[in-house]
Amino acid sequence: MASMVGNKKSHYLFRIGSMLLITVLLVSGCGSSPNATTDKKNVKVGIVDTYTGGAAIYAQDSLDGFKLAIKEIAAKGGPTIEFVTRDDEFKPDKSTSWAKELVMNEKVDFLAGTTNSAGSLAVSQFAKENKVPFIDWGGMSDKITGAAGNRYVFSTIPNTAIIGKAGAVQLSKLPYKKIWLAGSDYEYGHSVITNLWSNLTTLKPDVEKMGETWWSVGETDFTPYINAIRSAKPDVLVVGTGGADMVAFMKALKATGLTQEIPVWAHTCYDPATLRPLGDQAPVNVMGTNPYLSNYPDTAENKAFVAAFKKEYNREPAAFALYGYMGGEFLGQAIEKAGSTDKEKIIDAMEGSTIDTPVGKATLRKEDHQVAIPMSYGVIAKVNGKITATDLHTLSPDEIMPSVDAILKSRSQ
Amino acid sequence: MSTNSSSSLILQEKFRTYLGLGMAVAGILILLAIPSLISPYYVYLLATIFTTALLATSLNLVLGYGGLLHLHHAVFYGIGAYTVAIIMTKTSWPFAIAVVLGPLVAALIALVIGWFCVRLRGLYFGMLTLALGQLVWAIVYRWNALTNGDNGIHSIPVPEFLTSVNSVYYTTLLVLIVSLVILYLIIKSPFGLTLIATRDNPMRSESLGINVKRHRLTAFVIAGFFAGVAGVLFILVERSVAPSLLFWNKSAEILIMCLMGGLTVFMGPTLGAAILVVLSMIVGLYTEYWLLVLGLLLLILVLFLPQGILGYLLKSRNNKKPSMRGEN
Amino acid sequence: MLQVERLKKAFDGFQAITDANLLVPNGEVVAVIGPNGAGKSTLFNLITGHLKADSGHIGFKSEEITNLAPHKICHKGLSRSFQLINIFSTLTVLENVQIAVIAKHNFDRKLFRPAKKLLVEETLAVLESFGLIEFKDQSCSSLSYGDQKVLEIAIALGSKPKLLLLDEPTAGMSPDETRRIVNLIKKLSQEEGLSILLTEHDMDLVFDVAQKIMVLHQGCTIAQGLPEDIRNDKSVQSAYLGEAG
Amino acid sequence: MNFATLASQLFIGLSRGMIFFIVSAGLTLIFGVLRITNFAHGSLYMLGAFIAYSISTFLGQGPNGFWLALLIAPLAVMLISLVIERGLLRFIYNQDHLMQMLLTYSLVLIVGDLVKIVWGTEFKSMNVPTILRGSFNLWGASLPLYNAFLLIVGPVVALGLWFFLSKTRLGKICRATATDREMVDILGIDSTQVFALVFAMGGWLAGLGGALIAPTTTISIGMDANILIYAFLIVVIGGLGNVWGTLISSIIMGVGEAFGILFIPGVAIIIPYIIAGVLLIIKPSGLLKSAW
Repeated sequence: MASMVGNKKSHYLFRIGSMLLITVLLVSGCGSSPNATTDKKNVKVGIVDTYTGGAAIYAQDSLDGFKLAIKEIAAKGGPTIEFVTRDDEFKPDKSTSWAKELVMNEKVDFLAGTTNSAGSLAVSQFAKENKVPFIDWGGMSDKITGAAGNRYVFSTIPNTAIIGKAGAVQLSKLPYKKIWLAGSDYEYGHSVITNLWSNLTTLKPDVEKMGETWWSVGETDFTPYINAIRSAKPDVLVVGTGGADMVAFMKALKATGLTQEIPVWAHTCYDPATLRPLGDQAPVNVMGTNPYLSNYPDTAENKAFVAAFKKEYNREPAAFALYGYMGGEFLGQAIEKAGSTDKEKIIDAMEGSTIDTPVGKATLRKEDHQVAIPMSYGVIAKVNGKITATDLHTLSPDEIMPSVDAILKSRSQ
Repeated sequence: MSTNSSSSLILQEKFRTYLGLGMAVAGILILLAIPSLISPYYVYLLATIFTTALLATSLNLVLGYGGLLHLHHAVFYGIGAYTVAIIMTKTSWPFAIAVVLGPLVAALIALVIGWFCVRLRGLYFGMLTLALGQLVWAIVYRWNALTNGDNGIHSIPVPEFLTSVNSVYYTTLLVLIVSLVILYLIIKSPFGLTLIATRDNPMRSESLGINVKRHRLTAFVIAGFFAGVAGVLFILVERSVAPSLLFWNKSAEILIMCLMGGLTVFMGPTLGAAILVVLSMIVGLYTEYWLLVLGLLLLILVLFLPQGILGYLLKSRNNKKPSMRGEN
Repeated sequence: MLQVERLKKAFDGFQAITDANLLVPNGEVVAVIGPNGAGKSTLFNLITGHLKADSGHIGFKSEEITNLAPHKICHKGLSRSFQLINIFSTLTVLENVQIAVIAKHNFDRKLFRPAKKLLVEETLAVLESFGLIEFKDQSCSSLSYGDQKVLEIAIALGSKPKLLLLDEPTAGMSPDETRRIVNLIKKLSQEEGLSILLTEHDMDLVFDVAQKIMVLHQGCTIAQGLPEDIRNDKSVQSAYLGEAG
Repeated sequence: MNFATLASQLFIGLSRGMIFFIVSAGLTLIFGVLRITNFAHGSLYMLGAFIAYSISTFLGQGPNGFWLALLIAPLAVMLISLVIERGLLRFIYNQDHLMQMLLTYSLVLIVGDLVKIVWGTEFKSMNVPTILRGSFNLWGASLPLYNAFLLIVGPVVALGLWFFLSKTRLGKICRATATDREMVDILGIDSTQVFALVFAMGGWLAGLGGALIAPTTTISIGMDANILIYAFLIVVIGGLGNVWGTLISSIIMGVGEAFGILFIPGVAIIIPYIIAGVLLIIKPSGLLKSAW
């Protein structure tokens, strides 16, 4: 059977016709039973998130937080919230594809997710066009509730605008003038640094940018970057990085001993997700901000949350668990307040609503649907032989939220 | 005896012609009627399949018919999509220009990349397509001002009449059919026959006066053009684009589609695209381990069904009938 | 028709062709003979542009064709067959020859015209003259070895050359099949006036068909002339005897 | 920009190149002898890192843990490679490049998810052994000791490979298989056994690369894709199947990146592609002669 291409005897038309038919039957066969039976009394949330690859850890945390929230709501006699999950593999085109499947087929009332910012933006576009509310608890881009924000998008995760402003507030209290900016070469890194820098130049006009360094996501060897920055001798190195890069970067800080000469700022540097893998190899003299720690703030609410989470999943909650948890709580409260499962009414109820969270009061701002929660700042140091976050303070939401005017202006452009 | 069998053969041929025509018409009729029969999600899914099918078929022009180890075809898909996205969001040019430029820019990039690659053979060709393709990806990923970086471009405006699921469906269907017809004509043209000849035996082709490199480059550019067309369709279907569209694992996905349907059968990639898109959807409903499933599926394909599903079906059909040519 | 002068080619230090000289007059059959490893195939590959010469000249119809790309050389009217069967394995017999005809007419880049009906008459004529017409719709890989070898030559003829190069046209063939090839060569030469350059191991065949013979030994032309002169040439005898001893 | 900066950056670039070399050498060997594009090479590297992590954690993250991990993890990966070769690859040696390539790609997908199932999604980290911790001073620039260690390991591996390939009978057979497979068959050597050996060795090198990089970085799913792109670029630049070409291109890549980071830190991400693009346009078939 040498020839399949050049074989003239069998009839092309016949062949093509039969293939076309096979293909058509195959694909239309799959679409024959779109019977998603939904109990209309319950609200159904479709979660699109990244459950494969390097970012899977965040999706798992936020999902568990969300599950805890809806369980607590139901236990208190509140509305029943159902959910289904879909894995987008960190690919934005998969995110929208699943979002469509969830809305059109699964008939979900709400969408939620997704760790990939590009995915969040793509889903939020779909949400807007189809009037399906979308709770973003994974994408940190400031565009989601900023320039690309709309009535149907809510964010229960502090975005890069907030992180940047918090960092700027922290740094403005310190004497550094010559600043080197660096980060992972992707949206999160760029956005944190851009926001931080614009806020810092407002708060402290005499700062000077010495240069910028950007490394690719997944970089394993940070020594050439650190060595190059060290030779420029800035007062402080400001870093926007996250995920797996964060741990590797901290290791390189320790190995090169950079922080003995130059202090470093990085968001989530003292997060357990960063410090736990590092063990006694964590560098000191690294400062940063953090939205949530399981031991800070040291309040009864936080302790209760940690205990409940631990009981359920046998591990301590990380920040993303809080974001998912808040997503569930805001939704549950809004459904109750709206007294209906009508999406528009729930949106109205969610706008500007406030809930109690482990970190204090959290508000979904009416104007931009961005959650406002306090944030801690501190520095890593060795205390009694143990490397931990010290000198922790709280920044109130008022200090770190971007101005509503600026956001509305960016949307109108 | 011989006249008898030959006349019955002619009858059989005629019958098959009509049957084939009938089936093609039935298929098209079903496709036309489908949006009113199934839920919008499946209409959308079909539009995705059409887009992907065009992409895979365009790859197969160089891969299956040209025998070139083209490992990074998604680049041209992405370029086509990004061209439209950038024109529609950053300029005030009309949609028609964006639609025309999308495939043309893709073809242009294919010309540049192909110009370097056709000088090499076999694995080298493949590795160079991969390297240069990744270079394009890195530029798209990094050029924030133009492409918005890894955030991608979203809410891309398209004309009002192209926004509903059904109109997208019919548009992609129409473009797919037209493109497939053109690609089919190309394969059946002297150019296509010569392309197959350069695949079977490049050295012999050369000594018959065929400029093999130029021929391959032409095929590469044509494939790039149609990948660009698919990229334009992608924009219609999704109205957003991100750099992951031109990362190398996207290209691997297309390769698997071609392999799954059958590299030597014209409709193979279309079938492969349909199967893979549908399967990823169905598997994704039950598990987050779609990639594991895909890996196992690919393993089975390579080991037991290297000629692909359609290739296998055609082969077994031809084997069942005693071949007419063997009697001579 | 074809002149080769002082041609040299080395591979990784091994001098394959040291000094090759050759003249193919118009309308004649010329044979290149020589012991195994004398460089006959290399010489052919140099003439057809598949290899690049280190130095020397190849002229075709008073045109310099040294180191031109193979496809350009073919368009000048020089076509070849190969020692090992070198056909388009997934195509039919008809298509195999059709490719050559299409390329000859520069139709190989036509995109929107069915190939099925293109230049079929001309192709069939070639098949006819080679006795392959009955197999025209068969896949070429289903042919017998002898028929494949004939097809090999037919493909070369498809590009309507002025000069035909045959590299060991009867290698591995039965006596009957060899006879067929001999007749074919004679027919092409006598009836169509084609110039032919061939290499061959079968000396009977060479002295039967060739009007001139060139002897290549260790990459060097040691004799060139009429068959009877070659037969009596001392250096030729020693070259062959040397090999035998 | 003073001398100390340039010198220390050169030093760092060289040590970066060593990891590239160790991983790419395995890939290029497989290229050369088996003529297979092994997409799964990055997965083997990732397995090396994860196995090293598990061994080191099992032994309490102590200094012995690292050395034992460095010894055992590559061997474990070698064993896995052997299973892959004997169980899967050897059935497709007479298929074309594309099939072989897709088979190895299927392993990328499978290993990726299996690692997630076995090790979970959390970021993993293992410690640098005490003796290699901290930094030393070079012309006024302080550099991590571990990079110096890599600069020793890299040349040792290169020397070992050179010794194996040109001084041992087995190595000579490998080289012969790379250049002329038929000849080796004629000599009565079972070339598929050579394939198994080379694939296992390639796996060992990938595993070694993974184990070596493990203490300096985060061990996470996804590290396979990153290294794979580098290794492919390096192997193509060096000349497919040429180990020494790979050594040269690894160093070019490592040092080139280090200086790129120094001079154009804003767009470091595209430096490897620029290096590869320029070199390939100048020498499309690689710096040194391909093995075949």
